[in-house]
Amino acid sequence: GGEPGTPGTGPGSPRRGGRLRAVFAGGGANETLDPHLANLFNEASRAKAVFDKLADYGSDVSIVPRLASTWEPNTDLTRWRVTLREATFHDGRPVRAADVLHSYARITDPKRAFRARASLALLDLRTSRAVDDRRIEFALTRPYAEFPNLLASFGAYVVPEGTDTFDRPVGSGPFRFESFQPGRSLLLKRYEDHWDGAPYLDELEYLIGNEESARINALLGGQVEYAHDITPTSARTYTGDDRVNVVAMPNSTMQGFTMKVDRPPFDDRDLREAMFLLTDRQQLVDTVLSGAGQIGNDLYGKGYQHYADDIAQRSPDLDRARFLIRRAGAEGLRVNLDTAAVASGFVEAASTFAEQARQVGLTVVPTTGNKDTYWRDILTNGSLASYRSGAMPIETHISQRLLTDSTTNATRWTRPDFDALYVRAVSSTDEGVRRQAYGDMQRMLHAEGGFLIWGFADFLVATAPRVGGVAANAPANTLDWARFDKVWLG
Amino acid sequence: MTGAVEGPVTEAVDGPGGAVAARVVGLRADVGGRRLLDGVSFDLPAGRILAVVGASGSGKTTLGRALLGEAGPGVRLTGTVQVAGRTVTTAEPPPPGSVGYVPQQPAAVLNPVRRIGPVLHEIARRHPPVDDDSCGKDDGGEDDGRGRGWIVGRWGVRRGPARAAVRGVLERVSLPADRGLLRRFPHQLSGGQQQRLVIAHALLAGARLLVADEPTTGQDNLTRQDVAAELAALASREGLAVVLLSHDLHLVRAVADDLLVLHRGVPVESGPTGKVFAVPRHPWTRRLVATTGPTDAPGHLRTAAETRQRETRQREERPREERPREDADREDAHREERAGGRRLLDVRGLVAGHGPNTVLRVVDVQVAAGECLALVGRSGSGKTTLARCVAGLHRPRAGTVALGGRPLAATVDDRSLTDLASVQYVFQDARAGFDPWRTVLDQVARPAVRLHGHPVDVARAAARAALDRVGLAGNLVTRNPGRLSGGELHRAALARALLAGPRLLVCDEITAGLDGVTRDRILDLVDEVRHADGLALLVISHDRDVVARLADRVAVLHDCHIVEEGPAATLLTSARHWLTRSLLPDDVTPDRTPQDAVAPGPPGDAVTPDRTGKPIAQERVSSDDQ
Amino acid sequence: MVGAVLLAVPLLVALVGPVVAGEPGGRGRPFVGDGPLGTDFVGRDVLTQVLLGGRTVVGVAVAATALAYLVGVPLGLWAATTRRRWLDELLMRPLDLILAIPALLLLIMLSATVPRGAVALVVIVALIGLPEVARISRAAALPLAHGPAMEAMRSYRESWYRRAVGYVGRGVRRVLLADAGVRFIGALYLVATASFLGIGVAPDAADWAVMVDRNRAGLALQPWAVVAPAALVVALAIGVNLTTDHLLAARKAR
Amino acid sequence: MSLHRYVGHRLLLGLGQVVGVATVVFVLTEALPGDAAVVIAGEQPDPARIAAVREQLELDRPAVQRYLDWLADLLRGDLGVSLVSGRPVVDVLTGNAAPTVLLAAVTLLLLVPVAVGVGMLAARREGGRLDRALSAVVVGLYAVPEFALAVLLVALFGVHLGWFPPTAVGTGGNLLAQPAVLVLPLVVLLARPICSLSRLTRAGMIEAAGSAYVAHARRLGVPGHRLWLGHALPNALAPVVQQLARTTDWLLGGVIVVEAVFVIPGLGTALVDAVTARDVPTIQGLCVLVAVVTVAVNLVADVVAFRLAPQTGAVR
Ligand SMILES: Nc1ncnc2c1ncn2[C@@H]1O[C@H](COP(=O)(O)OP(=O)(O)OP(=O)(O)O)[C@@H](O)[C@H]1O
Ligand SMILES: Nc1ncnc2c1ncn2[C@@H]1O[C@H](COP(=O)(O)OP(=O)(O)OP(=O)(O)O)[C@@H](O)[C@H]1O
Ligand SMILES: [Mg+2]
Ligand SMILES: [Mg+2]
Repeated sequence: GGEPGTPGTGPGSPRRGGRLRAVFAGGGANETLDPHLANLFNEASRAKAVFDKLADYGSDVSIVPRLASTWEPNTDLTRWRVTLREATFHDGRPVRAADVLHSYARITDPKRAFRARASLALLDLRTSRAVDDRRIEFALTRPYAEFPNLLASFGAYVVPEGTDTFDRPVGSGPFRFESFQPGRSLLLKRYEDHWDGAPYLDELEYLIGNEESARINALLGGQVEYAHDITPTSARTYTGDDRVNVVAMPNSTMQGFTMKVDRPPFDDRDLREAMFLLTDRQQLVDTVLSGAGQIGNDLYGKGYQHYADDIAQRSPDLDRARFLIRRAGAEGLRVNLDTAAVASGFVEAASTFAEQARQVGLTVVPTTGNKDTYWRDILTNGSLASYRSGAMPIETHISQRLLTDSTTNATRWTRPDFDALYVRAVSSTDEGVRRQAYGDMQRMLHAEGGFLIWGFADFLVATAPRVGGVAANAPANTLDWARFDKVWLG
Repeated sequence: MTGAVEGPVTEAVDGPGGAVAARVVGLRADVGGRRLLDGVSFDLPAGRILAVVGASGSGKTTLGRALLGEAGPGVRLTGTVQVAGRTVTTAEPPPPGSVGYVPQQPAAVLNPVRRIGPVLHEIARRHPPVDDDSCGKDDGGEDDGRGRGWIVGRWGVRRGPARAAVRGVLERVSLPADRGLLRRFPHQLSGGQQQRLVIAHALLAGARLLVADEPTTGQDNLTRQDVAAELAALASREGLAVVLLSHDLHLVRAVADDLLVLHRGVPVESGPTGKVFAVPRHPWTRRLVATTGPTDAPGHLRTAAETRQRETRQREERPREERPREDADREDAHREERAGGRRLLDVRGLVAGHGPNTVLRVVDVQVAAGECLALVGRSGSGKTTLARCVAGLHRPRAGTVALGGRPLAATVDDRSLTDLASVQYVFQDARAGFDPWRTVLDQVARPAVRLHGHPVDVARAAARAALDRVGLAGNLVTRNPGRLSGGELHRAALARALLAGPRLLVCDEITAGLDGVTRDRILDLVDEVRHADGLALLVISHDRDVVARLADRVAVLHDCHIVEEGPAATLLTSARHWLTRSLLPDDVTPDRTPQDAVAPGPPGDAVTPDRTGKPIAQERVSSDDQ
Repeated sequence: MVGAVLLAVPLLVALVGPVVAGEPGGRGRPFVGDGPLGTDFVGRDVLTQVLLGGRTVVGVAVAATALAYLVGVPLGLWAATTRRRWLDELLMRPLDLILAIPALLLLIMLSATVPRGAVALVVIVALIGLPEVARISRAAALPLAHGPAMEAMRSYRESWYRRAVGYVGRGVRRVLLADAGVRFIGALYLVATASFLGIGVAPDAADWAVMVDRNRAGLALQPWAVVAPAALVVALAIGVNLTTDHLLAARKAR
Repeated sequence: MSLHRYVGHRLLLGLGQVVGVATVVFVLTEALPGDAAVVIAGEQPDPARIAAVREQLELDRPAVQRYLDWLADLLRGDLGVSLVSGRPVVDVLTGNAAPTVLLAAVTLLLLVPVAVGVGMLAARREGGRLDRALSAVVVGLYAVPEFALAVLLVALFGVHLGWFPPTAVGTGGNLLAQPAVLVLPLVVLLARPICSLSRLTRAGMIEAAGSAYVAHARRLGVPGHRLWLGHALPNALAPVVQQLARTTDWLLGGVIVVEAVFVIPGLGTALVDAVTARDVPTIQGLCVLVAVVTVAVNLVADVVAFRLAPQTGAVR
């Protein structure tokens, strides 16, 4: 299609009105509208259409304020004062500090297991308090410079005080609820009084199409105007097709493999480096992503805030790889590569990588596991596994996956010195110190970490030509991704 | 040969019908080098009945099927066959509905999954009934039967005409037209009933030419008369041309205008029936004629109407005839003591039926070793059912079947090998009783293998011998059943049963479909076996001659009971029960029976023996050593 | 004889393909036109894959179908020929149980629980087909199984084999062959589904059915990756059925 | 045995079978790796969180106990609530059954005449061009993978020509609101079963047509169409009916591909989703539904089978 997301060509300049029908993959007959349960793409998108967070991720995954207009920490970074902007829920009630506290209390309720709970774990709600209707003072259990990350964390939406059922959800987001058929459709209407300005669209309808080809066909057949999450293959198929406008959102999905550093064979640093060196990243990007992505440098968060782009890009060096393998005494090593059809490209990546490994005499055997339990399985089992991750702040990535006490440490990376660096980073008010610490951590990971990150996939959506305002520089999970209040129908 | 052929032709010219319904010129049938028919020629004018007689395997059926433009597997037909002026070949058979056919084995042509009634109605709707008196509706109703009949019938609004026609036809073939029967499946009919049903089909179809292959096998005497009357009526009244393939010379004599005698597929003699019977020229014909009394008694095969009058008259007299019960009991006691305890088969208080309707109610039957009991009764009276109960193929509701004092299990599957071997049953429908995909020899040999554990080659040798004794020699038996004639299969079935070495042999119409000569040969064989190794026989037959030849005692089955039982001699000559007499009309008096024996029929009963069996006996002897 | 040709081509490819294919070459981009038949979903040469991919398909599908018939037909014939109603029920009702579980569910669940490997695959596919085979053969056999010929055989205790297989089986062979011809194709795609669920062959294996399934995404970009293997499968299917028809017709003519 | 007694007896057995299926399915589901908690955790498999969810969903109770409770509820006609959404399983069933049942019904209505017709036609021309052509087409159609057929049809008639809607997106499962969406799915659904049914019909018809009783009927002047429909067909139907029963099962629970490609929220999709989510109550509910249908369909098929073999004297 035309230049991704550039308004002017098809849609013309922004105008009000119309109903946009967007088709997403869905969770079947058992979907809910509870924003705190949001997990799938369509749930996330719906949540951000109906609700607001206090803050959200910008296009470089830095934090941009939303319902919160400002936040200041106290000196030791353990108490943060957040001021809410003037906003109202769809039923006209103002958004008050009480609503925020209720929402966070609900999320962190130990009896409920909401996804954002882990992210809000630092909050000490008992001692947090509403200063007044528009101001909240949050207490943390330890100094935490990245407090804003917490406000933006996935699923930390603000719901009206006392809400616990979401058959007819009421939020403060740009669209208000109209009707809902689980697993089929959700119809929303413009909310005129949205604090961020009313959306252009009169109506927004979420439709469900789990099969990617079905989403494309629906778009081609004029049954929808927006098809979320299409494969690189389809993107290739329809670039240059004037019926479809493909929007690519770079740096959206990290693609890689995890090597468990706490057990053979990858407890050997040389072998890990050999793996880094034998990987032909460009081939993987070309094959698995059909070119729709960038090569990775074994570091998470390319293009994100704090990303160490001063570290030289790795390129294949088979001779050194062979040498290292020999030094690790791993010639003719045979290792299983756990994979599953859980994310597009996994099987392809595994099979391509296996072939690359064969060139240096390693036998990598892709073994397809059960896709439903894949993430849990690879967290503890096996030694080499396919991996991917959506966008989140690098700090979150580290705290969730790379600290000794991280809950989802898939590489078993446990290094006291690394943990120390992290603590320094998040407890210092000095920007320079923090950048330094993040840089050091990433250098360690790049040298001998367990994440073999070969690329970053573009996130691809297809729209009808008359759809305007679909942001291109919005990695998955960031604010502008799957966001419709700035979208219009030309 | 030509002369032989001329006969009917000349007759045909001045015959009633005039128009030639069927013409056959130089018909040949070959299969694998063997010639089944050779130079058969005849003309059959409408309104006449041509009877084709001949030994079993002489080619009757082959000829009949040729008229339908059909041939058995591998059979090649040459020569010309014309039906209604139209040449008929296997490629182009006569137009549907133009030729009616009553095959030898009726079971095969009855659709197993279609109830009887609907099929009949369908045929009736397709051929609006022509003759009215029997289905009681006026000519006016006829063409609306024609016009609307099938549309109406289709939409099931008013099936009046068709219904009436069906009812009429069933009556004519003496089948009950009640709903119960119409809702049955073919397999729920007795052998004779099935045959009559097929005849009913043919009658309904209203063809111009009717090929009837052994239409009276397995019909009791009274029914036979009805069928005969029907055929006669069809020819005379409706100008139908009939080709009657039959071994039943009584029937032939009664109805056929012309006669064609086949011998090994060659027409050896032909001419007006009367003439041929009076002065049989060809020795083979003589032999054939000799086997049955060539009676010319008008009453031998009565027309249906007469028969019915007669029956009713007899029924009225029954009270007078029926003896008080205790006499019968004494009779029983008598018999028992004659059988002298050494009773082999002992059926006691047998109650059997099919579904809701009871067929046998408290029936007792005993047969001693070496003894032969003939079981007679009207078609559908339950003879086969009884036989099947004995054979363990039908589970009785009550009663016991004991062999040599030991009770037999109710079903074959529960019987011991010895029990299986000692009770053998010869099926009424021979063809249905064979696996079409194995050679006859193989199947005949099996009982010896399975029941007596003989090695295969030994069993086969025995089988060949047995088959030889029933007159099936050489490569005939290495064929599949489909390539054998009806009579041949009957004999094969008998051979199979004998090979099991039974102590009790149950023969259900074994001689049905056999010409006199072959029949006698079979009867001799059975007789021989019986006397040789004390084989007990339970013979079911409609054929008086068979009863006369074999039976020591006769039991008459009627209305679910044995209405009369006694020594064959007595029942054949001086039966008490009216039915017995009408089932075993004493036309031929076998040498065994006393000369003076005369049936004490009711007054006005026309039946009188007009001929002793002597000359026949001599004939038989003489013919046997030819 | 069209059928023979249609049958011969895929069989030939399946048998000699692996020999002529040689070593699988390197990888290019997926779904691009280089090479006679272009590349597949992981950038391999489709032609090579096609040449390599015949054996497993034919092998597994044939084995599974054969197994289903070896067990199912005797069961069906047994149920049909037995005089004991309870035995009939005893044989058939448990099979209904399998039928009552959606095939795909069965596949998913077994795939997650049974050990991997071709054997397991064959067994599972056969297991799914078994009840249907049994039911069909039973239904087809019932009429023959209760005729006079059968009674005659029972009255000299003919062996079960001769009664059920020799007589009844012979009588219903045409129906069974027709069914087998179709079921074989079904098995073929069941194999593909299974492999995607992780049973049996690898998800990127060179296997016609699997190829057809995996390359679907590129149907618009590089149709050959789907069309070539699919065409072979179709040819195989049509070939098998037309040939059986032909043979049966010939037998009947004799 | 009378028809009524047989049916009654089979229905009783059927109840047992349904419970049996439920049990087997439950066991298999339990045997599946992972449970709803793990699936909900998804890419954040934080053990603590999984444990919490498990507790919240009462998955920590022993399986036997959960099963017995479920069974008890079932007997009270209560299918329980979904683990994922907490909505009553019955709602899920009714919601997804509607489109499936509609599609299945229409498919069967079209399927039977077409398949039987094709089979009879082929049988009439056994060995001839038409026969070979028909056989080749139906077998070919069957051998073409469902999705390929679907994609082609959509590309041609849905997108290129625009005659029919390419998918059912937006109909919210109420297909009748826009009947045009039915066309393409129907074509794909028909393509498969036509093959097996028509091939079986053909085989049976060839046998029947060669039989003595059909020849007899022909001689009696029964015209062609009646001859084939009324006299030959009944004898060919027994296996066809069995296969038809299987087709019905498939239509009600196994048309995942079609449902996916055309975005029809049917039972097949619901089943796969439920398994993916390890939503045991929903799986159980769906399986009970399918099992009930299967048992009923099998019963009908068996009664027909007996009717088509009257000699068995079993049911009439
Ligand atoms: N399977 C069946 N179901 C229902 N009724 C049957 C069945 N078989 C026979 N009948 C009926 O039972 C009666 C006795 O049948 P059976 O075959 O014993 O007569 P039969 O004496 O042998 O007659 P035939 O001399 O014609 O063979 C007949 O009226 C017949 O209609
Ligand atoms: N298809 C065939 N192949 C080989 N031989 C056959 C075939 N059909 C009949 N025959 C033989 O031809 C001869 C005549 O058969 P046909 O049936 O015409 O005899 P038939 O006169 O009807 O005898 P029956 O009175 O016993 O019925 C028989 O010996 C039979 O074995
Ligand atoms: Mg004959
Ligand atoms: Mg009888």
